[in-house]
Amino acid sequence: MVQKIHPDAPSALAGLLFDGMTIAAGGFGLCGIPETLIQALVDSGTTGITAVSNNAGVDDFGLGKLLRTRQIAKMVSSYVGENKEFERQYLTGELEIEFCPQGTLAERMRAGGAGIPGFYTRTGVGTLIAEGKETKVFDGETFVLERGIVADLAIVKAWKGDPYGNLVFRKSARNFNPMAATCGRVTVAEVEELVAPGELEPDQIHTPGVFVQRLILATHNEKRIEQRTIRKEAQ
Amino acid sequence: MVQKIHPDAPSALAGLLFDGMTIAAGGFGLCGIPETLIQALVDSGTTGITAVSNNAGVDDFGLGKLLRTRQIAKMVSSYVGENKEFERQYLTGELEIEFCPQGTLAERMRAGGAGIPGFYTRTGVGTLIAEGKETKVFDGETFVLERGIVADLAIVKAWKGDPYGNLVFRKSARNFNPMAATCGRVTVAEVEELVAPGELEPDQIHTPGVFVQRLILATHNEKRIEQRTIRKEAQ
Amino acid sequence: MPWTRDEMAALAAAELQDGFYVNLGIGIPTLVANHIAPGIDVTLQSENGMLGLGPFPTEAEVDADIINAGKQTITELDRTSYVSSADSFGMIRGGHIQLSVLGAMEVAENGDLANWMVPGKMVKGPGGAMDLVAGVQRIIVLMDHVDKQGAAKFRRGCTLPLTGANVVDMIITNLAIFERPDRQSAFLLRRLAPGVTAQEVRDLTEAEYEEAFA
Amino acid sequence: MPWTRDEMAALAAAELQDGFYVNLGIGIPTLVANHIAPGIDVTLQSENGMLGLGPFPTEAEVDADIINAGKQTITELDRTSYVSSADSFGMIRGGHIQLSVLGAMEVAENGDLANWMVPGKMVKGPGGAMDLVAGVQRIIVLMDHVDKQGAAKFRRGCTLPLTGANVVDMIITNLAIFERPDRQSAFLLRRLAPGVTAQEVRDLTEAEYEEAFA
Repeated sequence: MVQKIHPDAPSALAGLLFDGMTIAAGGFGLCGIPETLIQALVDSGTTGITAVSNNAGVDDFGLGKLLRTRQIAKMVSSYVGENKEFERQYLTGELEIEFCPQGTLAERMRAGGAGIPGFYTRTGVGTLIAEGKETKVFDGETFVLERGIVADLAIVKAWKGDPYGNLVFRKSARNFNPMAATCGRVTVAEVEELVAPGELEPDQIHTPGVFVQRLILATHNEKRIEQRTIRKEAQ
Repeated sequence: MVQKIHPDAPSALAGLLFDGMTIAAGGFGLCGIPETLIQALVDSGTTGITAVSNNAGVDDFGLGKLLRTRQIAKMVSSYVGENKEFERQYLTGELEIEFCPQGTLAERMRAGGAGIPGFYTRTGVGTLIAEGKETKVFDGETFVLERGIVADLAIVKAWKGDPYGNLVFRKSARNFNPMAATCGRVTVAEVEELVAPGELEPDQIHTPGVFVQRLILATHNEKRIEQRTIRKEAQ
Repeated sequence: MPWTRDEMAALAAAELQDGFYVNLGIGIPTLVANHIAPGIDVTLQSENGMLGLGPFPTEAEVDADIINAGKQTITELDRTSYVSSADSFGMIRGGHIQLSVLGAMEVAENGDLANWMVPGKMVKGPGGAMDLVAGVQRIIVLMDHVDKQGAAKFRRGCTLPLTGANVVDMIITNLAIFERPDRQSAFLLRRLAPGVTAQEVRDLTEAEYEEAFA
Repeated sequence: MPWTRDEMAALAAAELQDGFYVNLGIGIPTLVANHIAPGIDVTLQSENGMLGLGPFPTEAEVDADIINAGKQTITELDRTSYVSSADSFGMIRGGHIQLSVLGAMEVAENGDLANWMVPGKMVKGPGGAMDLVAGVQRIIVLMDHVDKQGAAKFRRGCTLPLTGANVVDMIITNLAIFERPDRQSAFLLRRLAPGVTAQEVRDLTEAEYEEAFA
């Protein structure tokens, strides 16, 4: 059997990285991001990355780490609000950004992974997002053509994974991870817990192993919280 | 709270049926088909139905029951091989059929449910299936435009369901049921087991309750097997 | 006397019907959840992939893996389910969510909405707002009647880049409520805040509308 | 002496590599699973939504909810996962399955495949075959060299309606193996069944091909 489990992140990324590559990453905000693999990308020094990720992290966490080291040349994202270094690089023209509505981005990643090169959506019709894109009328209503995304590499974070690469995500940390896993020519997963074959219930596997070529036990699980909102105990 | 659980299939279908309507049904072959709701459709006498279903059942089971009573005017299916009454009606022109490759059918139902009126696929390019359909070249390769499907009613079979309409499917009985559930303007589910609120693990719900307007406890669970293939105990 | 933010949220909450699936935007719209009437059972959706949002957690309940689209920590209910973001926007784009309440910089009399960018300022991106206005069945905007400079926010046409074209069904400001029966119709002024006159609203509004008090 | 069905299946099985995800069509292709070499770990996919197919069940193990795309009862393995049919065809259409072995009525020298309908006869539908040939990375056809009337099945062009255009990479018949390095190239005759001559194959084949024995 092909050994999918690697001893660490550098080994799992070995041979996959090159300057100018496209990398899709799971996560929403700082939730469900592949912290261990992002750090390994920082350490790799790979530059000119096009990062397909809903958000850009914060200054010192998430993809923000790769922005600080200027390893990212372009972001394909829906929202990048929480990052000062991002703002600086964007305003000076060092960084290119392709804004994509969140649902369209999720669907573009799913489509790329499912062999669908383009699909039509109502989202963004009549706005800047649709400028320069083809439109088409279905049943009297106008839709815009959006393209599937295939990445050279996808990095995802899961809760549990088995040696076959089967993955289970936890709660809202699932977010973009399943689509990212499908849209990578190669997909590397980091998991909080490695489990034995057969431990994952076949009906409850979110990402089947066919989509995951390599996996590691995550060593960075800080799971930083962006908006710690609390209610009073008494309420 | 809106009561989604109905006492029986006729009550769950009350007010939803009309002649000439489009009904999407889950199931693959005879596996995971909504047996109870199909019987209720037979009893309702609704005619001129366009049935969107991967298969057409067999003569006396599954959608075959609705063919026998000539309630179905048109099938949108990928494979209809196991049904003599189907063949007779088709050859005499009583029944219209729109063949759709299986993966394209699954995706058309998903697309309809997800607000995507059309998508491009490589499947069927250069074949009869693509005739009369628009094509488009992406990156030098030709793809055919396929349309999303929205049905007036979707009927699905699940393993477990809770009062919120959250559904869990069992093994390969999942098949077309999740997509059918999303593509109905109204979706009625029958479940083998009704469970209490909170019994379904939030990470393991296959179809969230937002897609299910009504549900019943299934009373027909024959689960007929089409190809009973057995290996010798000793093997 | 203009309505307070909480009163505006309560007015939006009055639009919720039993059994609705609802997506509440960031900011004032989140307050709507505090004003849902007894007997009205509503399921809140968050576009990152959570259906059935509970209240904020206690200190002990905080879980970094349970957040809403505003990246706030949140809790589960006995109805909660999680889906991928693709499936979550399938709910939204597919028209399965009955109502969304959003903030706005500008709304035009034809229902255009602008709430995502100001040219010349740093653009943070549309997030999920464009998908919500394009897919959710009914869109209610909660906003101040005028901006900080006193300029009308309900206008003939939006001056800012659009989030969606012809997508707004109801506008609740601190001064008035506008509504239209469908997206082919003009907005009607339906209600005034206590002590606010129709003439005052007319003076602070650029959009054309008709008066048809409820 | 022509190869038997089992020998043909074994020849196809020799094309499997360790770690491959494979979809086997109905009929002779299912026999391929019986000939996988020790040390070669292959995961079988069934397009109805099952990844990781086990053997047929014993009488006691039969479960109506566990079937393959041929509607046969089947069993699970410790790697098995179930997905919806949409997600299953996402694997297929997205190119995540390395190899599919299918039967055929006709194959053309340009790689066209016909295996789903005969005009004038009752048409059962394409099922998942069109998706498989359009999406899977490599397509191997297992078929008799000639049809029941003795007519060549490997032809200049298909006479029957196509399942896919330019999709076949390898043809294993009871007489010979044809292969091509890529989909821009012509087929090469790579191997003959024991006792079968190159001339016999030439006589029973309509397609143009080159001889390049392995």
